Amino acid sequence: MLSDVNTLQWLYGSMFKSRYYEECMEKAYLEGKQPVFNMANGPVPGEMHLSNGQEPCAVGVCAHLNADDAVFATHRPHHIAIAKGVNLKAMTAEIFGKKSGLSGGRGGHMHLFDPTVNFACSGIIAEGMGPAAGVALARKLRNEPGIAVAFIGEGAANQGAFHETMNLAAVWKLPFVCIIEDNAWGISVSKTDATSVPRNDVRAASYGIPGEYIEGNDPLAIYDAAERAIKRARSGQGPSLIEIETYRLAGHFMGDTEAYRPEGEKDELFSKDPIPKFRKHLLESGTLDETGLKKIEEAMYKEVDDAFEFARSAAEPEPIEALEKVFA
Amino acid sequence: MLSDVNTLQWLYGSMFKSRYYEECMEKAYLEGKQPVFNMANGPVPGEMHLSNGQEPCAVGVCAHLNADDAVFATHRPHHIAIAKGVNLKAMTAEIFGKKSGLSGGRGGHMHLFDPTVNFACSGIIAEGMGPAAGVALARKLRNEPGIAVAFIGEGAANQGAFHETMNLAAVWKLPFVCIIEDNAWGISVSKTDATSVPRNDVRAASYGIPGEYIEGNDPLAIYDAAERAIKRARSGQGPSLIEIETYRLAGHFMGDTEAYRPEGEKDELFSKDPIPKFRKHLLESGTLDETGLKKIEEAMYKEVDDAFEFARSAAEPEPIEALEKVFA
Amino acid sequence: MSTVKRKLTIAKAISESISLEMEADENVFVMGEDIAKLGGVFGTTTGLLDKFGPERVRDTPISETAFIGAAVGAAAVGMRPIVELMFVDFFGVCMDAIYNLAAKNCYFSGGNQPIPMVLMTSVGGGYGDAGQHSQCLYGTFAHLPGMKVVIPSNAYDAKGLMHTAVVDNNPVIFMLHKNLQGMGWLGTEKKSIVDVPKEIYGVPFGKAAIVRKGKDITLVGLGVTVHMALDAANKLEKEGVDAEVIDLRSLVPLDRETIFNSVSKTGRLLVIDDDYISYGVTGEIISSVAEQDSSVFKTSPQRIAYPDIPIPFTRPMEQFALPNKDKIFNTAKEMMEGK
Amino acid sequence: MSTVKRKLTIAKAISESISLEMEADENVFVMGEDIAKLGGVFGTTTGLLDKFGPERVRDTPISETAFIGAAVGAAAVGMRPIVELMFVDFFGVCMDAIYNLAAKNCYFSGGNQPIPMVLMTSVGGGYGDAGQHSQCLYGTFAHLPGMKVVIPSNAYDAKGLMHTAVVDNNPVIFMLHKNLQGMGWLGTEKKSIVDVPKEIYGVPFGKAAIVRKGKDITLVGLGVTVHMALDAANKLEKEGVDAEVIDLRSLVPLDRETIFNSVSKTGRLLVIDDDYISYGVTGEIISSVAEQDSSVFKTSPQRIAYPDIPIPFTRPMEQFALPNKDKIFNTAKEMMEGK
Ligand SMILES: Cc1ncc(C[n+]2csc(CCOP(=O)(O)OP(=O)(O)O)c2C)c(N)n1
Ligand SMILES: Cc1ncc(C[n+]2csc(CCOP(=O)(O)OP(=O)(O)O)c2C)c(N)n1
Ligand SMILES: [Mg+2]
Ligand SMILES: [Mg+2]
Repeated sequence: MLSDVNTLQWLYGSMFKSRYYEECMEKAYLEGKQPVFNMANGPVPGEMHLSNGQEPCAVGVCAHLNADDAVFATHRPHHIAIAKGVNLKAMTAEIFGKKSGLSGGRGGHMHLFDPTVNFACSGIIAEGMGPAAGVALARKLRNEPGIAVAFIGEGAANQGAFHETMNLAAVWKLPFVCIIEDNAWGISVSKTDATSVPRNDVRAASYGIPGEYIEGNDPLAIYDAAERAIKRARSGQGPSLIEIETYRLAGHFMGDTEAYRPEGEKDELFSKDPIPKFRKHLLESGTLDETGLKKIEEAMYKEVDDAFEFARSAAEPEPIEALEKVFA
Repeated sequence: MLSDVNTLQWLYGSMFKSRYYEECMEKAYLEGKQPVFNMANGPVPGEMHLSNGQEPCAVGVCAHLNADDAVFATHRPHHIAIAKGVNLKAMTAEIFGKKSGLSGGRGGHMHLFDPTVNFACSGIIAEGMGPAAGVALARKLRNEPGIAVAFIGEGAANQGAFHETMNLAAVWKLPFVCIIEDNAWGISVSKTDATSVPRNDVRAASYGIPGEYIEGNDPLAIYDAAERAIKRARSGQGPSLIEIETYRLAGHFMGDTEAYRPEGEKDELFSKDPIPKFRKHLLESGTLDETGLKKIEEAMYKEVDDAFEFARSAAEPEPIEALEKVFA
Repeated sequence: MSTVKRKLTIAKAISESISLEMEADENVFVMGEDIAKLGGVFGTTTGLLDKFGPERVRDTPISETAFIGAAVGAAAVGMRPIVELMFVDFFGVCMDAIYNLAAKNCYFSGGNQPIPMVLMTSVGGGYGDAGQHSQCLYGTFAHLPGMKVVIPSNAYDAKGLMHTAVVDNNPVIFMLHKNLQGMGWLGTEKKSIVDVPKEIYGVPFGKAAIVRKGKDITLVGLGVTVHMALDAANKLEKEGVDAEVIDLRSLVPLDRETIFNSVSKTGRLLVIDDDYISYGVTGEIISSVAEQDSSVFKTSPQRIAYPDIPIPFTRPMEQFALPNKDKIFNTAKEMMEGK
Repeated sequence: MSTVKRKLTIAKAISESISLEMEADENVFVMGEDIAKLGGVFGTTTGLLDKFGPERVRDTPISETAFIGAAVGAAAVGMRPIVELMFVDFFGVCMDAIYNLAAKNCYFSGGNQPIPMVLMTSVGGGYGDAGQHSQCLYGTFAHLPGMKVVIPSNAYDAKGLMHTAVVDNNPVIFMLHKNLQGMGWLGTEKKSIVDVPKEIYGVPFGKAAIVRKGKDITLVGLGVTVHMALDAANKLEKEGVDAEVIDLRSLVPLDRETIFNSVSKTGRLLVIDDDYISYGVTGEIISSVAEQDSSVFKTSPQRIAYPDIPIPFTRPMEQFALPNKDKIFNTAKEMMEGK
């Protein structure tokens, strides 16, 4: 079991940062969208998929990664981007559509690209799988360090791209890890209604690779499993598949009334919120005391506040910049 | 083990018919393409994928099917079409591009449609999977008898459509069976180079359904396995997956020089040709004597010869008919 | 037809239409992602699950290739599936099932196996949903033979076109614009919310509607751009320009005759589209007039469409790139002035 | 440039070009189905496996979504993949990787993550390969922004355009026509087999070639239709008609200027394409001239392209539907006679 204090602090801090980030994002997103909710309005238009509750997946995996390692995330990318070390100011400015955003406002919340830390995400289900395998292939061809990790949702494991890429990565023994965040829902469709097996780790057998299912949305268990898979990838033994039980504490996207959830499910999930739980664990295990935790939390508040401040005060791009950057 | 003489006769006769059909097709195809092979020439232009050696898969499965049951085949469809009872004259006329062909010459060898026996095929890898599941769904929704079987090659099991459809069929418990004809090659790429597991039956675990691998290209073993899967489908228990070891005795398509095959592979395959082997079995088991076999064979020669005769003498369509039947 | 009418949004008109078609023909069923319990992300299947149950109103896994392929198979044996591709932008994961199966099987089978299915999908941007959730792709679908392509601009047409789509024996791509559908959480063009009879009725494919008669210039639009053209026409009227506005309603079949007749009369053609400009709808409309008789043009025909760029997220860029009433007004005026 | 020249087929020119690019830049690698041991179904990668080994010349599983997606990922981190989609007709299983990833990631990343990759694919019919193996789909690719689209008509251009494609920092769709490639087992247009220098050289994108100068009528073609147009021009010459023939060479970027200048001179435009006619290349070419100045047309511009039908298998139907020199000749003559 992980005992390194720095790492434990980092895990907690990153989760905390991510959660606070989403809270700030929620507020910003709702500006201009009340009393009548219209997605087109406010400083942050379009869809908004918050990651509240899924932070353990991001931190448990990314704790093992460095800038050379590539991560491909989904339409629900903030927690992963944060854990991967994406420039928070530029990311936030991007989500606000500003000129100083990661892509000058062209991408937005579902298209965050930070090549300096090899992070990308996209809005089509399972779409990051192929590109992740491609980075892994490039690393292998060039004999460079660095592996690739694709995060997808449990719903995405029923998409063709998942299967094709797992097979390709296995045949070519690529330094690749697929992480499935099982939040039990794909928008309004439950895993039970969409997936023919209770757990996707069994699908690893289709590719002759190791598969693990991690219960409990527990950052430490995730950390351990990710370590095994990533070690395997780094040592040239090929890909692995990890499915993680996690909780989507928000709606699918903002505006989702979640009427499809069974009565009481949300309350139960909130009672298992991984962040207070991990905080408690750190306290009880004597890893950190209140003061230590508060210090981390304050630092995170500040970092996120600064990022939002930066984004809000940043300049809008010129309209005509729309025509630039289509081609390199 | 199957002992019903009628069925055994049918199995042999269908295999024999299919093989003789391909022999005739080969000759017809090469007309006008010699001495210089140009695919555009002769009475049968375009690609030609022969099924020699794969007959056991077709007959072992189709022996259990009736006209209500739907079959979707691939770019290599003749053996399956024949076993499914597609109108042989109209099929041959179609392959010759004649007006009295199944589709008036619009489809050709890769697009054989005979709705009277619910047979269809197509030229894109794994493309029949979805439609087969759709027929199975229709049967279920209407409470009608009839199941659906999709045949694909082992190479096709790495295509997204395979995965998506297996999952869908399993979640919806459709009366569906997927048959994988494992002839070890996808054009020039070996199964080992393309598929991350030695046998695709293990992939059934990804869908929580039964999977079987049948060795030896043996019509009787295939017959038995198909019986299990089809019974399951008919009784509402959902889909199954069967992979069958089979041999591609011809090139991928005509004109293929097969330089990619390891030395001696072809000879070995020919020595295991399932048709003489099954003939021998029928003789040795006392099921049929020479006279009985010859009688079947003569009938098959005649049926195939008649079909080719019909196709050759049939009228060409008018060019302008090209513009018809785009819409119903 | 009865006189009982209500103003409905397109989404409500569509869900009502589907409901009526399901009552009329038990072979009609619906499938897609989030179309059952949620009633469709854009509300086009609201209420259907309660009414018809989970067998005929089926939520699917996120497996477009499988379930659109399944629609083709079901249609081949007599069902009439209505299948939803949530956003048209997702076509890339399942285009094979659409254009190599649905669109071609009738032909490949010599007409013996028609594929009566409706593929319903949402198109368009303008609300900041970025480059994978804001496209129209009209040209992409209209270019490939074997599918009918329908784009309603208002609730009356939507309901009537949906009837025509469901009873048609061919694959119909039914494209609903997000600015028109009438979801609370998206802006909705008011003019799309119109009186809709309660009963089943049909609006034919291949008949463009002249939604405003005029003699000076022909404005051709589809879906949301029809409303922009109407707004521009009102503004032009104040400047003494009498614009005729045509709503294409379907791209396949395309009513070339109505367009040509209008341009023969006005001598001026301006086509407005929110799909990408090159190799798309605007090129086809202009060419179809030009090839018939290019001497009808009093001035060079013009087009306003989405530039050839991925759709940017940020509002200033997105709004800059979209067609709008002012762009139409300005171009039309220049055309009137012979510039 | 050296004077060592040989007449090569397009396929040989392409494999030579790829070989040179792989020698010049170790980031270039090739992947696709049957491109290694077999050397490509159409011979465009022949000899590469022996020369560069299986790491850089990779046979793939039949998993286009995965390996084209992988090309995007590899390109994003500095590789320069050349990836083959065996027949363009298969785009439906992997279009998402092509148009939602390859084509858009440069833009989405604000230019920070260009995708330098070449997607090589074979197009065209005429040899009885039926409706899923005979299409061109030029319009489909050219309509969607973010990809360059290149179609060589001869071996010289093929080699030079391939160089330009490999060194370009953007996704390039490289479309090779099966009637031109030069495989023994397919008919080959002789005029596509031309002198090719041994060295690396570039042919720029976006520069149409005037392959025959003329003053009476402009014939615009691409790929195989260039040769049909040239044949028709020779026949027209005998009738005293002096046709100018333009080879577009790339659709994106499109050389609108060369086309317009030619039509300004001749006053007559006939576009020939073997892709589907509606909402495609022909519409774009005609419109791009018309919108610039429709008064240049002495007679209505015309187009000859594949009708809006799936491609039939049988020879009489397929040949009926394809463009050919006689159709071009006849239409051109009618245009000259002002019909
Ligand atoms: C190919 C494709 N189909 C459908 C969608 C619409 N969609 C966006 S998110 C989503 C649900 C995804 O579920 P899951 O993979 O479990 O991820 P989660 O949202 O739970 O994080 C769907 C259906 C899409 N973006 N892409
Ligand atoms: C989506 C798609 N990719 C590639 C092809 C080209 N292709 C035709 S047959 C074939 C090999 C198929 O191998 P397998 O599935 O094992 O069937 P077999 O030919 O052995 O019967 C390939 C790659 C295709 N038709 N469709
Ligand atoms: Mg989920
Ligand atoms: Mg095979």
